[in-house]
Amino acid sequence: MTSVKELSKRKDIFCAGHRACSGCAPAITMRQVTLAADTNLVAGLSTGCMEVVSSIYPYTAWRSSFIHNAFENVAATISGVEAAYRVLKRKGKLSANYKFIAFGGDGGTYDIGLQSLSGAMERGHQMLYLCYDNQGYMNTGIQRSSSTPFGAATSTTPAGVKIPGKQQFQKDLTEIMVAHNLAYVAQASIGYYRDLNKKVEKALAAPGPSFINVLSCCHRGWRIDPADSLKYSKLGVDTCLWPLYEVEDGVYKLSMKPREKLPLEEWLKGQGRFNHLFKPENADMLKKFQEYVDKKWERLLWKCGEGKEKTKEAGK
Amino acid sequence: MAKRLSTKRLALTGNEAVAEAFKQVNPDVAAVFPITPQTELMHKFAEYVNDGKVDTELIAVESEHSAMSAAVGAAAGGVRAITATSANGLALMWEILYIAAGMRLPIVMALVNRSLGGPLNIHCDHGDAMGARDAGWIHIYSENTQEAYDNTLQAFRIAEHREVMLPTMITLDGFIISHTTEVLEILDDETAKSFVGEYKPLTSLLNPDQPVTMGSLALPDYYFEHKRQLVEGMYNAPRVIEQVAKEYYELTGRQYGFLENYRMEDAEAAIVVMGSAAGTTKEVVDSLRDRGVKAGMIKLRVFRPFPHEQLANALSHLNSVAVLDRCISYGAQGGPVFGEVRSAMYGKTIPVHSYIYGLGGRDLTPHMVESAYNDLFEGKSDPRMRYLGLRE
Amino acid sequence: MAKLTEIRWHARGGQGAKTASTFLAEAAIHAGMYSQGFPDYGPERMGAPIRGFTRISDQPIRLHCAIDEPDVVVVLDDTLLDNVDVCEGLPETGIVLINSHKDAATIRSKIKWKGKSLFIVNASGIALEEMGRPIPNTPMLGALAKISETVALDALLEDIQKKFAKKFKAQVVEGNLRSIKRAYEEVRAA
Amino acid sequence: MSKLKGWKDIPIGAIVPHGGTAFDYETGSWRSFRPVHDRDKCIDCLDCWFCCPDNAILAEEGKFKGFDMMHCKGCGICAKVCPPKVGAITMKPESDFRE
Repeated sequence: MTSVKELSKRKDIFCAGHRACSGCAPAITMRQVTLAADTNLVAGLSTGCMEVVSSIYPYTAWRSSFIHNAFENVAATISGVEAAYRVLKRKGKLSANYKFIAFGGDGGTYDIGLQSLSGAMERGHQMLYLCYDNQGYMNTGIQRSSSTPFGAATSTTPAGVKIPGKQQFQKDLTEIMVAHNLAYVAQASIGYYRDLNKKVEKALAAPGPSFINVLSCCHRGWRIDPADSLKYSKLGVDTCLWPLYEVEDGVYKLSMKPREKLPLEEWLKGQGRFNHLFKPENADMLKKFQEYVDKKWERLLWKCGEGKEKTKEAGK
Repeated sequence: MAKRLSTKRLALTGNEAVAEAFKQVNPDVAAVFPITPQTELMHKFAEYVNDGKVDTELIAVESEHSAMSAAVGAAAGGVRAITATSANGLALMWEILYIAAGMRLPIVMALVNRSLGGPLNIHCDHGDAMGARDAGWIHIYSENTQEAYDNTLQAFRIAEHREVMLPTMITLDGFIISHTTEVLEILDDETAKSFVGEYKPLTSLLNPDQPVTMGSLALPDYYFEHKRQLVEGMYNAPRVIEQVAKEYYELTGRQYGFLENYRMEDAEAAIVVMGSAAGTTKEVVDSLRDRGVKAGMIKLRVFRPFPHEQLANALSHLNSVAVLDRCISYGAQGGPVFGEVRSAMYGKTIPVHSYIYGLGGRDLTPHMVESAYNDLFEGKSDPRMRYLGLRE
Repeated sequence: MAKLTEIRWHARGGQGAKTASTFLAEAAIHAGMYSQGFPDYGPERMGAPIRGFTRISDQPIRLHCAIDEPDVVVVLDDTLLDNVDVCEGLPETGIVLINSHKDAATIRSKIKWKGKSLFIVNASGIALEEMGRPIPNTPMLGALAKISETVALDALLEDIQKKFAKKFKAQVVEGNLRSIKRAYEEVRAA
Repeated sequence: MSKLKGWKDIPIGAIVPHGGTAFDYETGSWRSFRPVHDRDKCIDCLDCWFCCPDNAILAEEGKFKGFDMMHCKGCGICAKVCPPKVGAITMKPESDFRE
């Protein structure tokens, strides 16, 4: 793992002058991930916040080669570039080495881009797919995605009198990617950036396609103070809603076990999108959410070989 | 007569003919997904890949949307990229067709024409290509297996020309051409290769000396200018299409242009048609001529860019014209080709009639074509679309 | 004036009519003629009645439509005669070739056509004896070579041999060639 | 980049032929708070550099060097990631620095 001091000697790939919101956590994710690459890089982005803020013609925040195609097809697009690379190498027409990273938000990854992602991973293109998961379609005005947490208020799941926010739990995309038998799969958070950095380096060195799902708060969508973007990305981990783990060759490994597992409320409170959950009439929802998180956490511990006797039950 | 190089005379289907041309071109990346009636084209090409006859990277994607997306990625990576599809496959690509053109990537695609449904139908009509007529692609139609092969080779030269830089689709009628074994004369591999030439990309993501951003977001301050540039590519295309056809003629003796004028010199009435129906129409013209009827035909080879001026000149001496469309534009005055032809004829007083034929693979027989000529020569006038081979 | 022969094939899916219509076209093209071979495509699977078409000419062929008024009709399965009007559009001057072990009178009674040139050959029987499988398409090509001016037997044998040698064992190739020759000899006017 | 170019004068395909041109785009004017650095307290851990969404913290030879005020949007993340015991960065209203 490269130290921050060493990294600071590198030139940023995702450079200043992009037009992300002040305090944007996904922008930090883009910066840190591309800094870790440290090689010739082709980055691709699905349509979304990070794409629109970084490549407004005639400006580009990308110092590496960069391609945007559409919302749902960044994995297929990078498949094509990677195939072009392989053929050029094979024919001796290119001497430089390249790495490939496809970036997508949760909308472009969990939802509309899932088919393209699954196809590219199954075909085994040598690329890292990195999802910056901010739990909603933030670029289009904060609508629900299948990554939006239970209870959250979004533009399409408002905290109504009859239906208070989103009624479904998050899709577990990381698990879906584990089922693709990839060389490397990991869950990370921008709140734990040293862990993220380590994982990106690992993923880029993996012999085959890799996938990292990074919790990257959107302060506008989560309705928090921009300066707290990292704090809430971290609290997601500390409450075990978003555990940090990695799966190499099918073997689960917990990256970090919180010293003290915080109650979910610690993450929920202060986020405007969950305000309504603290009303007395929604107490059941809070309880249900906490139970869900506990169960998933126990199951993960069991998968990572850290489960207690009783958690073995949970794993079944 | 142009000099004729050594050629090989084969018996191949339209799909095999295009695969043969692709084999000779030996593209760098092929993104493929099956759909009837295109499927056999890529089967054949996959055989070439797996038998080591080409050194193409074959990406067997999970949808046509990803096929076009991967082709965009590959072309952006600075290599020659191809794909092929039909009907619903093209419809699924639709979004990315515009992006490929907007990014000025010279992807070559074989489109085996098939109806779009519903109801579901796997047979030929031109509704698929017509849906994509404004996507910024060059569209070249083929009458038979030979033309499908010839057009494929020429497509690379046209698409990749520096002043054009537009993706190009060559079309062949589903089943009628794609699955019909016919005589095919092919160039020897070396001649074909040198005709098409080495690919040199204008821009590449894989140039370590110059990282580039492709697919940027253009706001109202620049989007319009980028679209105007694309129009310029289309404006430049005719010159290039003609130049490429001329060189191809010198190699093969086979003549290509925007139009094929068949017995038009002293014709009094003519049919304008595209694709395989042109052959059947020629037979009808001959039999009418045997009876002293001055019939002519114009086969339209290139639909985009549309040769308005050439067509208007070719039709200017006639008494009447019928346009046969293998596609309906619902709610319009006629089929899409009709609309273009009538627009080209603006200011002239020659009546132009719209006929729709062959939807969903309905056979176009010589009798049907003859009935359209009879209408023209009898001076029957009907401002509405008419149909050939439709049961009332 | 072009000399065009149009052949329509009738069979059940799986009996090789598509292949036969294409083989004949290929053989004709390789013998220096112009030809087209194409089937009627549909979702029909094995067993359903299907059609195939072959055009052969000494001039380039421009027609691209189905054959409604054939010069020759070839039927690969005589059970079709009960429910398909195989001779539809065939003029009385045309030719009909049917794969059957039945006698001429029985066959005549099953078709509406009144022309003279009806031929019968037991192609399935020949195929079974020579190749161990009752696939009638290649022997039917042999019979067709005898009764029509489509492609010469030698040209057909040469073409099939070249084509099959790439794909099949010598035993299979030989069996096919023997079947073609036998059908050529055994086809009879009915 | 000030004057908008006509269609004949821009590369085709909306390609941006050089990397990092966004660096010329000023985002510093978005700022309503400004980070202020205390050299005496700073331990040069560079977490602020690593976590700045806008690459607006300058580092040299592994040490904190200053802010890039042309790009700093004033989010305050740097002040938050600065270890609590260090507290080398504080956020001050931008108006304090303007005439």
